This record gives sequence, structure tokens and C-alpha cells, in this order.
Amino acid sequence: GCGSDSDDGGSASDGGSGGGGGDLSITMLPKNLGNAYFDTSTDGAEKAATEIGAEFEEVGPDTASPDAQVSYINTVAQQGKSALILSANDPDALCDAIDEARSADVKVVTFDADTNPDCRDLFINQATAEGIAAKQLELISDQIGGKGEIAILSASANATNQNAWIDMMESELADNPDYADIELVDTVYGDDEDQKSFDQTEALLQNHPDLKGIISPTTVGIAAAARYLSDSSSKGKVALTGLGTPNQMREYVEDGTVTSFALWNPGDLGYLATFAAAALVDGDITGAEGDSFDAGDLGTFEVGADGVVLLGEPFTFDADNIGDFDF
Amino acid sequence: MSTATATPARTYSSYSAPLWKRWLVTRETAVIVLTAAVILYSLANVPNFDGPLTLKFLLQDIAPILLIALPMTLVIITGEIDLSVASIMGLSSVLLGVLHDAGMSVPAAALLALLAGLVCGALNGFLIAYVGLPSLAVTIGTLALFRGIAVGLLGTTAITDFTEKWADLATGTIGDSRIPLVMIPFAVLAVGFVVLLHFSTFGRGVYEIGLNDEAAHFTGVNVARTKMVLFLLSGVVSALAGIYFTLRYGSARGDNATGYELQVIAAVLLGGVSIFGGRGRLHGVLAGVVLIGVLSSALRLESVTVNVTNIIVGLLLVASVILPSVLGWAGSRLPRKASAAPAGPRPDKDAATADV
Amino acid sequence: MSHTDIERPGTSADVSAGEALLVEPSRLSPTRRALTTVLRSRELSIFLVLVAVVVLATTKNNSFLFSADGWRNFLLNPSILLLLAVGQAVVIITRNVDLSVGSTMALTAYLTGRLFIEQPNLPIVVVLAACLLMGAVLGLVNGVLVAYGKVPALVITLGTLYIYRGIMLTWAGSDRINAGDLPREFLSLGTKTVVGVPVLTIIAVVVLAVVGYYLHTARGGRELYAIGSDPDAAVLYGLPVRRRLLAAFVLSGALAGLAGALYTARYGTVSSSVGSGIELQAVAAAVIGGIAIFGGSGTVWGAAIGAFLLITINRALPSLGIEDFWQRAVVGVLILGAIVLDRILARRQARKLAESRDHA
Amino acid sequence: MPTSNTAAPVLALRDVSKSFGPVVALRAGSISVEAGSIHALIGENGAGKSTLVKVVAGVHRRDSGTFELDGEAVDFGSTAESKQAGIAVIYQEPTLFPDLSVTENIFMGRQPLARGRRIDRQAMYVEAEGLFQRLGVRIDPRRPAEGLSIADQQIIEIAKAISLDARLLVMDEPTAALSGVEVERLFAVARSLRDEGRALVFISHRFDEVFALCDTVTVMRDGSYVDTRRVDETTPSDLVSLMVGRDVDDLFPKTPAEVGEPVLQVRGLTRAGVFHDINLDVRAGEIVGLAGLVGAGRSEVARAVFGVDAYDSGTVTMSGKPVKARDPRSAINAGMAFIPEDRRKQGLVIDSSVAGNVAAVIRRSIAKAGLITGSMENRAAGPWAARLEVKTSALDMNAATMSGGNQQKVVIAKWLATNPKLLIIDEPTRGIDVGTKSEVHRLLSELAGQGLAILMISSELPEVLGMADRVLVLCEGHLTAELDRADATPEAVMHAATHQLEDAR
Ligand SMILES: Nc1ncnc2c1ncn2[C@@H]1O[C@H](COP(=O)(O)OP(=O)(O)OP(=O)(O)O)[C@@H](O)[C@H]1O
Ligand SMILES: Nc1ncnc2c1ncn2[C@@H]1O[C@H](COP(=O)(O)OP(=O)(O)OP(=O)(O)O)[C@@H](O)[C@H]1O
Ligand SMILES: [Mg+2]
Ligand SMILES: [Mg+2]
Repeated sequence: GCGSDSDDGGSASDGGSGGGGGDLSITMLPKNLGNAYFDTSTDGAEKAATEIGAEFEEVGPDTASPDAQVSYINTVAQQGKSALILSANDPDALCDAIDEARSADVKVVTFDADTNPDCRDLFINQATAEGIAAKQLELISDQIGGKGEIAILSASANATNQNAWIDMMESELADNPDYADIELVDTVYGDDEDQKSFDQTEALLQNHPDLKGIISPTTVGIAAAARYLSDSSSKGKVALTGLGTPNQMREYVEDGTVTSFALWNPGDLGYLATFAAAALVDGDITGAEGDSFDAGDLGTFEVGADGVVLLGEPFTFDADNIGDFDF
Repeated sequence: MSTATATPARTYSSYSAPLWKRWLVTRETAVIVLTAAVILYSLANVPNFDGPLTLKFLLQDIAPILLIALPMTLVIITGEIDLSVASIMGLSSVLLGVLHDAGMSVPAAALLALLAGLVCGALNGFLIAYVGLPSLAVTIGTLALFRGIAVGLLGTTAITDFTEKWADLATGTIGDSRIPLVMIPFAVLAVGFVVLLHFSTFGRGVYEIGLNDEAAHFTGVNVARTKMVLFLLSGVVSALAGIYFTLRYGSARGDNATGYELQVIAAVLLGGVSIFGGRGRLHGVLAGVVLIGVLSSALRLESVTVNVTNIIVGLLLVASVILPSVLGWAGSRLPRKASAAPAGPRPDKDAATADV
Repeated sequence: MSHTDIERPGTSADVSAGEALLVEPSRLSPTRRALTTVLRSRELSIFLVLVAVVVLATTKNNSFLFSADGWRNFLLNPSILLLLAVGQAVVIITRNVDLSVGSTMALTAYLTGRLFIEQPNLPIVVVLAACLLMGAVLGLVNGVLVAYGKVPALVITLGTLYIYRGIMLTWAGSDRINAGDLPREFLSLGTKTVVGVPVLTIIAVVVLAVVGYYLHTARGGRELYAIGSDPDAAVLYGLPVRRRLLAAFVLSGALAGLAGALYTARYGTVSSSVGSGIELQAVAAAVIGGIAIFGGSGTVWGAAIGAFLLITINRALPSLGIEDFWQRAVVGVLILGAIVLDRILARRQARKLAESRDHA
Repeated sequence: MPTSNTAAPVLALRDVSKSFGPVVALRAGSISVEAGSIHALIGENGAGKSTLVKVVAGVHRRDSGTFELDGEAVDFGSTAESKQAGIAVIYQEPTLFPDLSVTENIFMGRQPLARGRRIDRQAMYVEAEGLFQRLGVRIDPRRPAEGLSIADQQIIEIAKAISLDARLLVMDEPTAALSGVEVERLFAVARSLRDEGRALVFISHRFDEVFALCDTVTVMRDGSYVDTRRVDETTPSDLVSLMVGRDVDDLFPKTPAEVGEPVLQVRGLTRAGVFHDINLDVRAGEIVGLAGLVGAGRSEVARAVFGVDAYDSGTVTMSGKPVKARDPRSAINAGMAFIPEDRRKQGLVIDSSVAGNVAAVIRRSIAKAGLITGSMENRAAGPWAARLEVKTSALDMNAATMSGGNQQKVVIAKWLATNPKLLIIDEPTRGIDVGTKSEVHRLLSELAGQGLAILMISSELPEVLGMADRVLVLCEGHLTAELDRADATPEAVMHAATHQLEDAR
């Protein structure tokens, strides 16, 4: 469940039950630092780490590029940490480095964005691609009344999971009769940079005067798009939905720019990933299909095919419930 | 005065100072000592720095900078600068990816990428050496242009499916030593550049141009051609670095190696090359590169964020260029004091002019 | 000697207006002189390029200009780069360059957010002033190092580019500024328009006007040109070279600081990548606008038009059906084109003037 | 020096010294200038006149000695301070801002202001016109300074200086580039300033000017004060012997050599705005002197012939074979050697070693397979340095650490090492001490005796007349006279060097 831990935030510091286990050391490597979404997942991970009593630290580049991540993976290998939790900027580029880390027996758990399954031990999946795609189409569809032009504002053009979702959405649009009157006219990339996403939104509206809605399956993108819409003449005319964090979107849900959007709780994602990593290190699980492990407040989880662990279904935020969340 | 054909009236000692002095009392030695000190300190105090993987990762990380620093040193010694090297890396990286994606074998694609680097260098060289434009402005322009072409060709997508054996070549080590394979081509190039700069007539020309290009021109040094050659070298070596970069990370992206030009220039200046041209030696530069590499590696092991590393590199850069003029300024203070108290001509002055 | 051939019959009659403008402008009537100056000005020519781009884009897609947003964005988007370009222009005129503006901007952009988070009901002017001040201080650091360290500005500002951004990232850590952290009226500042003109644009244009006026009509302004035209002569002449250099860098820094605040107002979010790479755009804008990279000539008006051109091209590319990935390449071509053109024109002028010495 | 009978002198320097590294530019300079007087400062090239001026102007800070203005000790750290103190200086080489208008150049930093501290351009132009009127020249006040002839540049400098209305006006060779008419106008202005009670210092190499304008004259030699005389109590020949410090006649020991085949042939050499249709031959064993005012374009011609500068049209041939334009290498291979006028900037790489400089041109021939080491250079350079008796402790010494004379020897050595057929030498003795000077002259005539063809450019008339077998005179880029040794009199040369200017009016 998502609401389950709205006491999230900096609560990492409180107490810390297990304490002593210095032998268990976990490094968290997000796509890049200074990204609200990953800050939240790191908070969750840190919380888990304190509960387990693992030594925890977050490192990362300030731009989301794979080569920048490689040197951090190398460092983890040098330090001989027991586990690495990362969100991959590139499915293939990191594999060599990860192999090196694993041969220095570091357990590698990916979350949010996966690498090739054979590189890592486990992937913590926020939600099934189908689920996410369907959810966003459903939202946009009833915001634009089931007909009209829509466009997608994605992260970088080679972001693994965004691309997966976009494919799903495209096929869904093609097959599902409910969406017969919805036309996907354009897909643009904001590279998860505020200004770029902002300008891309402007370009979308400019080049597609009849645009009815925008889907932005990335937290940076949706925030920037909302920011642009909120004071453009298209406000209210062009619907916007996608994946965003409540804190970033609250402003725009309240001023009516956005009616609803979806997301899982990144905090839970990090929390779960940390428990999975710990389980791997302790040897409770090997990452084989069918293994199951306990993840603190979140209960027990089972490893699916290709070493994937599924967090749950995305959750929809709107004016009524957004007040209950802080991440 | 004897006639121009008479037998030499006197002979001269070749050197004013003993060998050890000429070698030890130099900026280069200072950098090398500093680097050694940092390494020793890290070995002693930074956990895991003495680990088995450190050397390999370190060399792999600094390899591109080591490579580009070679031609960059010569370029800066002539008093010019090349800010477009990182963009050339990006462009060659993208070309390698695109061509390989189009079914070309890695070596063939790499060859074309090198050629592209040569063309980039030629454009810089032509505009700077023959049109006579300031290298700063030109290479700021080509920095944008080359990067723009790279990004334009590939957008923000990445090409990652490189044949394993080539990728391994980039990441592999010599035998089961800890030295990455890339150090072999580097060593070859390094020797080549040392000979070119320090033991060839061409190299003498490079220094003369840096010290006084007008005098060099008056002495028959072909200033334009020399600069052209250097920018060609810079272009092709940058392309090589770009290829290595691509294969090592197994991903060809338009934004690969963004900002590397700053690290290269920082390292070169840190290594004792004067931004005004005419001064500097390659061994100092290589030490400078290693110094920066060791610093960032050690700091990463200490889990210091990349930002702090950048701050340190920036400070080192500023300090390394400021220091000489600060010392010079301090020196210039001394005669001023002398002028305060009107004294007769100072004896040492007379000594200096005794042989006039 | 050039001044003797004026009496010579013939020479005065058969020279073109352009020639006369160069060699003996006073021969032309004031109006004619003014006219020729404008017609032959670099500013006019790139302004025409700008117009061409706009017309082209608008014909392809008339919401480019003729829609509420189109018009607003046309004016609004360049305003931040315009501020940077003006500062950059002043520095380049003194034969220096300031590559640290992007990082300075990032620092003050974050400062803005911080201030509002600490003191939500801080008056906006205070925040703007704080950013100006911080920028000025950062600029002063550059200025001192350049003027007293006798080191090329290129290297110094390259270094401070690293340092300032490093400081910003360390300071910001992993937390970032969201629209939610900022007071409404500050955010609205980013898009508010007065009689169809965005406030940001008005601010930028006012700054432009003041600086432009100063450079043209104040002693200090002219001294900046003199210093750039021949630094050694400036020292021999006894101009306060160091003081002027400091002033130039402080101005550039302060404007970058202001730009940072306006950025936050405009985009509402401040992340680690704010303003990275924008320093090159600022240099490009100045160079394209006719500021000679060797200093001594050019006007901030030109730099301003250059900034407009860059941004507008960027906006126009999608409308023209070109992927905006190519924008960087376009910028590169523009820079190279501009400096090559300048060189050709300079050669032509030097030759004309040399020939004007001949009479035999 | 004369003790001032009334008030303290406006300017009083005593035993002022200034060195640049090891080069002693000024050893013991002294001068005392009264109000209402025009004081000539003379001395050979390199005597230290300009350095003394720059000390007064605050460009250089003196190493030692006393410096008084109206009796008060002063110590200027910058030219701004000296300006403040009411000193106006015309430097030897024009220092203008090329991008700015002539008027702005004159009034930079002190432009007339209208309301709101706005520059009043109109007033500025009017004032400039006034100044030009007073100097009797017509320069457009609105045109850029770029591209002005040296003479016009010099006039701008003069206008700049007199518009300062300073109590002390120092002029370092202001007339070097001026024609008779312009010189007269300048003198008129100078006299009126003197009558206003200002003090003037006037540096010139032309005695007629000194005697026409000045009342007192101070002579310098080798950076030291020699003597001060009232002009009406001395004669040119006195001054010359004071300047040179020995009898004049043994100065230029030109030994006649028999003249052979033409080595250098220049035909119709032209470069717009600089020189026009230059034709000249230099034969083996012959010294050809090239005379003219500063800015006449002599150096430009030499540079074009040697290929460091481009030219528009014309041909250069060495012993029959054409030499490629704009390519010093081919000129060197054809047997040319070129010793340029500015040692420090063009002659040698000042921050490089003696050996490096001497071996610079012959590098390729001493290198083995393009490879070269320091010791190779030393071996090649040693003998040549020795032949010219270059005085240095070791071959790896920085050339910058040597005296002007020794630097010149290094330059000569470097070119003789190429054993050339033709030697072009621009200002052979500028800024070198008397001893070395005559060594150089002896060397030149010896080389000519051994059949070397020599083209010598010099601003010093005695040098030209003493050394040259033939004298070519250049005026504003035109060859205006070719005189044989016999009929090359000072008058003839001077007339040829300026007559075209007179005609122009
Ligand atoms: N900046 C400098 N660095 C080193 N040596 C210098 C410098 N300026 C002048 N000298 C040397 O000082 C000596 C005197 O130079 P200076 O210009 O004062 O002579 P001068 O009397 O003005 O000669 P001229 O009549 O040719 O102008 C010369 O030998 C010159 O080479
Ligand atoms: N019209 C001009 N504008 C600018 N600089 C000039 C001009 N004419 C000559 N010069 C420069 O002034 C200096 C002296 O003039 P130039 O060398 O042409 O004639 P010169 O007779 O050789 O004078 P010098 O006695 O100095 O050798 C040289 O450096 C030359 O480049
Ligand atoms: Mg002089
Ligand atoms: Mg000359």
C-alpha cells in the first residue's frame, strides 16, 4: 500500500533498531542526484537500512549519464561493499562494470530502471509496464473525454522503462476500441531536465494547436509541463497526466492545471530494494524465481521471473487525496 | 674583433648549472613530487586505495585525458588553445556507434571516426593557422558545432550493442597484470610526442612560436603549418580517445565526455605548461593528469561527492596559473623598496654591465 | 599624407559613402552620416536575419508569433540569455571573457529558492537584490584574479566555472527547489505581462538600455573600449585599467546573479543542471552580435539581438521541421560564421584605410 | 649641470638608474629643466633617452637616484600619477587606440561633459578641430585612428599632449616621421608653449632641429649623463664628440671592396599603402644604404623582400633565380639573411638560450634525421658565438640576460652561420653601445670585402653616409633618389627623404 508510510521524509535517523551489523554495507546509486523522486527512494532505503542495521550511503553523478555511473560502480567494487542498489541510466553500458562489482562479490539490485537481467541479481519493479501504461491511458482518456490528439513528453530517448511504457501505450491505443478516437501525434524527450522538458512542452503546444492532452511518464517531465501549462493560455484546455510526486505536483493539482496523475511510492521502492539486497547478502535468497523474503512494513515479497520483484500497482493522486502524502 | 673566418677566439661552457640542478629545480619536479605525495598519503590513509582494482580503474579513468593531454600540451605551448577536444570525442563516439549500427565492423567504423577527428582538426587548424582567427573564439565555435552534430546525429538515444571482443579490448588488461590494454597505444603515442616536442626541429619550432611567433616567422619557421599540424594531431587523438571512451562504456551517446576539455586543460596547466605559451614539458603534464586522477579516485573512495572534486580541480587550476604571477609580483616588490631610499647605482648592476 | 589629399581634385568626389564614412566621415552631412552608419551596422544585418527567421517560422506555423503564448514566449524566452549576453559583451569589449556566468547563475538561482524556503514572505526586491549582490561578489573574485593575477580571463573563469558550480551542488546537496517552495507572486513574475510585454523582458531591456547608454556616453564606458582596443596603450595613457576590469567583471557577475533569480521565477524549479553550458551561448550571442573577440568594438545592442536570434532559432527549429537536437550545431555555425565575417570585413577596412594613405 | 639661479627647476633628475634584468638601460641619468625653456636631450641610439623619459612619465620606476618636480621629490607608480602632476609625454612610438576615433584618442578619460556627466561629442569634435588647426593639419576628427600614417599618428600624439596643457611637456623624437612643414608648425606651437612659461624636453637625432628650437641641450651616452650646454655656446661637432665620446672620423672604417655581379634584384615591388614600384639591385661586395624618415617604409620593403611580409606585385630574384613571395624559408635557401630592426621582438627569441638562438636557422642542417638535442645545438653554436665574441657565461643563458650589443651579436652570429650571399640589416646599431657599434661597422665592411652583398637600413645619416657605397632614399614608400658615395651629402639625402612631402602641398 502507498499511504502506509506517510511518516517518511527524514525519519531515517530515528532510532535504528538492529544497530551493530557493520558487516552489511549498502550503497545506493540513483540515476542522478538532486532528483526529488530518487531523494524519496533513498529516504526509504535509508529507513530500511536503519531497521536492518546496515551501513548505508548514497552516491551518484549530477547528470544522468551511464559513464558517470560506471566510476561509482567501480568504486563500490574497490570498497568491497556487500550490496549495490542502482537505477540504471543505460541497460547495457553498465554491465561490464557491474560484472566487475559482482566478481568482487557485491550483490547488485536494480530498482526503478533495470539493466539486462543477466547483469544484476534482482530488479525491484515499481509496477508492471502494462499496469503503468494502462493507468496513464485511462487517466488521460477520461480527462479528454475519450477523443482528441495527445502527445507524450518522456525522459531521455533511451530511458528503458519509459520506452517500455510508451510501446505498451501505443499498442494499447491501437488495439483498445475505447481509445479509437484518441490519436498519439507526437513523442518528445525532455531528458529529465527541467528547462528542456519545459521548452519541449512549449514546442508541443506550438506545433499541435489542437492538442487535447499530454502524458508525461516521468516525474521531472510532468512537473515542468505542469509549470508551463499553469500560466499558459492552454491551462485547462490541455489535460496533463503521467507519473509525478505529490510534493512537486501539489501546486498544480490545487490550481487546477492537473486533475490527476499516478505513481507508486518511491520511498517504498527504495525500502523494498534495501531489504531485497540484505536478503541476498545474508543468503536468504539467491534471486531465483520463487524465492521469497520479508520486507519490514511492506510484508513479504516473492521473486518473479527474470529475478523481478514487483512492488504493486500504481496509485492515483487527485485533489481529494494529495494532501495525505509528503514525498 | 676577429674576422668572420678567423679561428674561434674563445670557447664557452655549455651549461650554467649542474645537471641535477637543471633537472630537479623545475616546476615539473614539483608536480611529480606532489603527485607522489598524494599517492603515498592515499595508500596510507584511504581505505581500499591499496586494493587490487585501484590501479586498473584509475588508469582506465584517466586514459582519455592522458591521450588528449599529449597534443593539447603542444597546442598550448604554441600559445593557442583547443576547447573542442571533448566535442570531437563525442562526435567520434557517435560516428562509431552509428556506423557500427549500420552494420559496419568496429575497426572500419573506428577508422572513419578517426578520419572525422582529422577533419575536425583540419577545420580548427585552417581557421586558426591560415585565416588567423583567435583559437579561443574558433574552438568555442567548433565546441558547439561538433557537439551539435554529435547530438543531432543520435539525439539522446544511445547505441550500446558493440561486439563483445572489441569492448573487452577496451576494458581488458595486459596479460593478468593490472595495466589496462589502452596503456599500450598511449605509451607509443607518449614516446612519439616526447620525441616530437623535445628532440625534433619541429618541437623547437613549437617552443619558438610560443615564446615569440614573430621572431619564429623571421627565422623561417613555418608558423601556420606548425599550428595546422598540431590541430590535426589534436583532432585525431581526441577521436581516438572518443573511440576508447565508447568501447569502454559500451555506449555511444551524443553527450559522451561532455566537459572533458576542462579537465584536460586543467591537467596541462597544472603540469607546468604556461598558458602564455613557450614553457612546459610533457612529463610534468602527465604527472598533472595522474595527480587529478588520483585525487578524484581517492576522494570517491572517501565517498566525497564529485562536486567537491570539481572544486578542488578548479582551485588547483587557478592556483597553478596564479602562482607564477603572484611570485613575480612579490619579486617586483623588492626593487621598489630599493628605490625608496635613493642610493647610487647598485654594484650588481655594474657587474652585469662589466662585459658590455 | 592622408590629410593632404583632401585638397586634391577628384579624390573627394568619387569615393563611395562607405569609403567616406571610413576615411573622412565629416565630409558627409550629419543625417547622411547617421544613415550610412546605421545601414552599414552589424546590428542591422543580424536584426534582419532575426526577422527572416521569425517570418519563416511564422509562415510555417503562425501560432509561432500570432498566438498569445507564441508572442509572449518570443519576448520572454530570450530575456535571461539577454542579461548574460549584455554582461558578457562588456567583458569581451575589454578583451577578456567570463565563462563562469552559468555557474554564477546556478548559485543565485538556488539562493533564491533557499531564501524563500527560509523566509517565505521575504519581499521580492530583497531577493533580487541579494542575487545581484551575490553575483557581483562572484564577479569580483574573477575580476581580482584577472586584473591583479595578470592571468588570461579564460583560464581564471574556467576555474571558477568549476568552483562555483561545485559550491552550488555541495550547498544544495540533493534537495532541489520546487514551484511549491516559491511564493505565488514571485512565480507569476516569471510570466506576468504588462500591455503584452512580459515583465522579465522589461527588466532585461531596461538593463540593456542602461548599460548601452553608459558604454556610449560615459567616460568609463569609452575607457572600456580603449582598454580592449589596446591594453598596453591604455596603461601608457594612464587609464585606470584595473578598476575598469574589476567593474566589467562585477557587472557581468551581477547580471548573471539577476539572471539566476529570474530563471527561478520563470521555471519554478532549480535542479543541479541549471545554466550549465549557457556561458557558451552568452559568448555566442555577443560574438554573433558583432562584439569583436579581441575587444575594442561592438555594442551591447548587437549582443542583445544576438541573444534573441539564438533563442528564436532554437524555438523555430521544430516549427521548421528540424529536430531541435541540431540547435547546438546551428549555434556553432553562427559563431564561426560571425568571426570569419568579422575578419573579412576588418581586412577590407584595413586595406581601404591603407590605400587611403596613397596618393602618387 | 647648471644650478638654477631662480626658482627650483620644473624637472630635476639626478643619477637615476634603471635596469631591465641584466640590461642596464639607464646607468646615471641626470637632467634639469627650467620653466620657460626648451631643453634638448640628445644621444646615440640606445643612450637611454627614452628610458629616462619613461621614468619621468611613471612607466618605469627608477631603481635609484633622485627625481624632483618643482623641487619636491616625487615617485610615480603609474602614468596616471605623472599626468596628475602635470606632465605630458609624447612617446617615441605612437600609442593609439586603433578602434576609436581620432578625437576620442585625444580626449580619452577627460572628455568634455554635458549635463548628467554625458560626454559632449559635439564640443569634443570642435575642440579637436581647433587643435588640428593650431597644428596646421587636416585630419578628420571622426575617422578611426586605425590606418593613419606614422606621421599622422605622431600628430595625434602631439595634439593629445598639448591639449593637456601641462607644466612639463616631454617629446621623444616627435619629428622623426614629420616633413619640414609639419616640423615648422610643431616648433611654432612649442615656442608659444615655452613663452607661456612651460618647460619642454625635446629629443631628436637632427642637430639642425636642436639648434633651431632649443636653448639648452643635455647629452647622454651609454645610459649616463655626459654634459649640459647652452645651445648658443656649442656646435654640432662638439655635441657629436660628446655623444660618441671619441673622434668622429674613425667611426665608419669602410674599406672599399671590388663590386661583383648583382646578387639581389628587386623589380616593381609594390604594396598598397606601404611602398610602390621599388626597383633595386645589390651586388656582391657592395653595401647599399637605404635611408629615409621613420615610417618611410624601409623596413617594410626589407621585410617584403625577405618574404616575411606579403606584397601585391613585383618580383624578387637572387642571382637570377626568382624567390617565392611570403616565404622566408625560400629566401633563406636562396642565400638571404635578414637582421630586423627590433632585436627583442623580431631578431631573437629573447627567452630562449644563446645556443638555441644561434642555431635557430641552421637547425635543420645540424639535425640528424630531423632529431636534435641540446648538445648538438651547443656544438654548432659555440664557434659562431666565439667568432663574434659574444660575451656570455654559458651557451644556455637566456638571451634576455644580455646587453643590447651582445644580443645584436647573437643575431648576427645566427645569420652568418647560414653563410649567406646577401645580408639585409635593418638599423644595425640601434640601441647598442659605442664599442660594439664600431665592431659591427668593421665587421660589415669586412664581410663586404669578402664578397657579401649587404643592404643596410639606417636612420642615422652618418652611419649611412659612412658605410654605404650607394645610398637609396625612400620617401612615403617611393624611391626618390639613388646617390653614389661621392655625391651622397646629408643635404641631398634629407631633401630626397622629404621633398615629396613638400611637393604634396
Ligand atoms: N623594456 C626593455 N627591456 C630591456 N632592455 C631595454 C628595454 N627598453 C630599453 N632597453 C635597452 O635600454 C637601452 C636604452 O634604450 P632607449 O630606448 O632608452 O635608448 P634611446 O636613447 O631612446 O635610443 P633611440 O634613440 O633609438 O630611441 C637600449 O640598449 C635598449 O635595448
Ligand atoms: N602607416 C603606418 N601605420 C602604422 N604603422 C606604420 C605605418 N608605417 C609604418 N609603420 C610602422 O612604423 C614603424 C617604422 O616605420 P617603417 O618601419 O615602415 O619605416 P622605416 O623607415 O623602416 O622606419 P624605421 O626607421 O622605424 O625602420 C614600423 O614598425 C612600421 O611597421
Ligand atoms: Mg628612444
Ligand atoms: Mg624600420
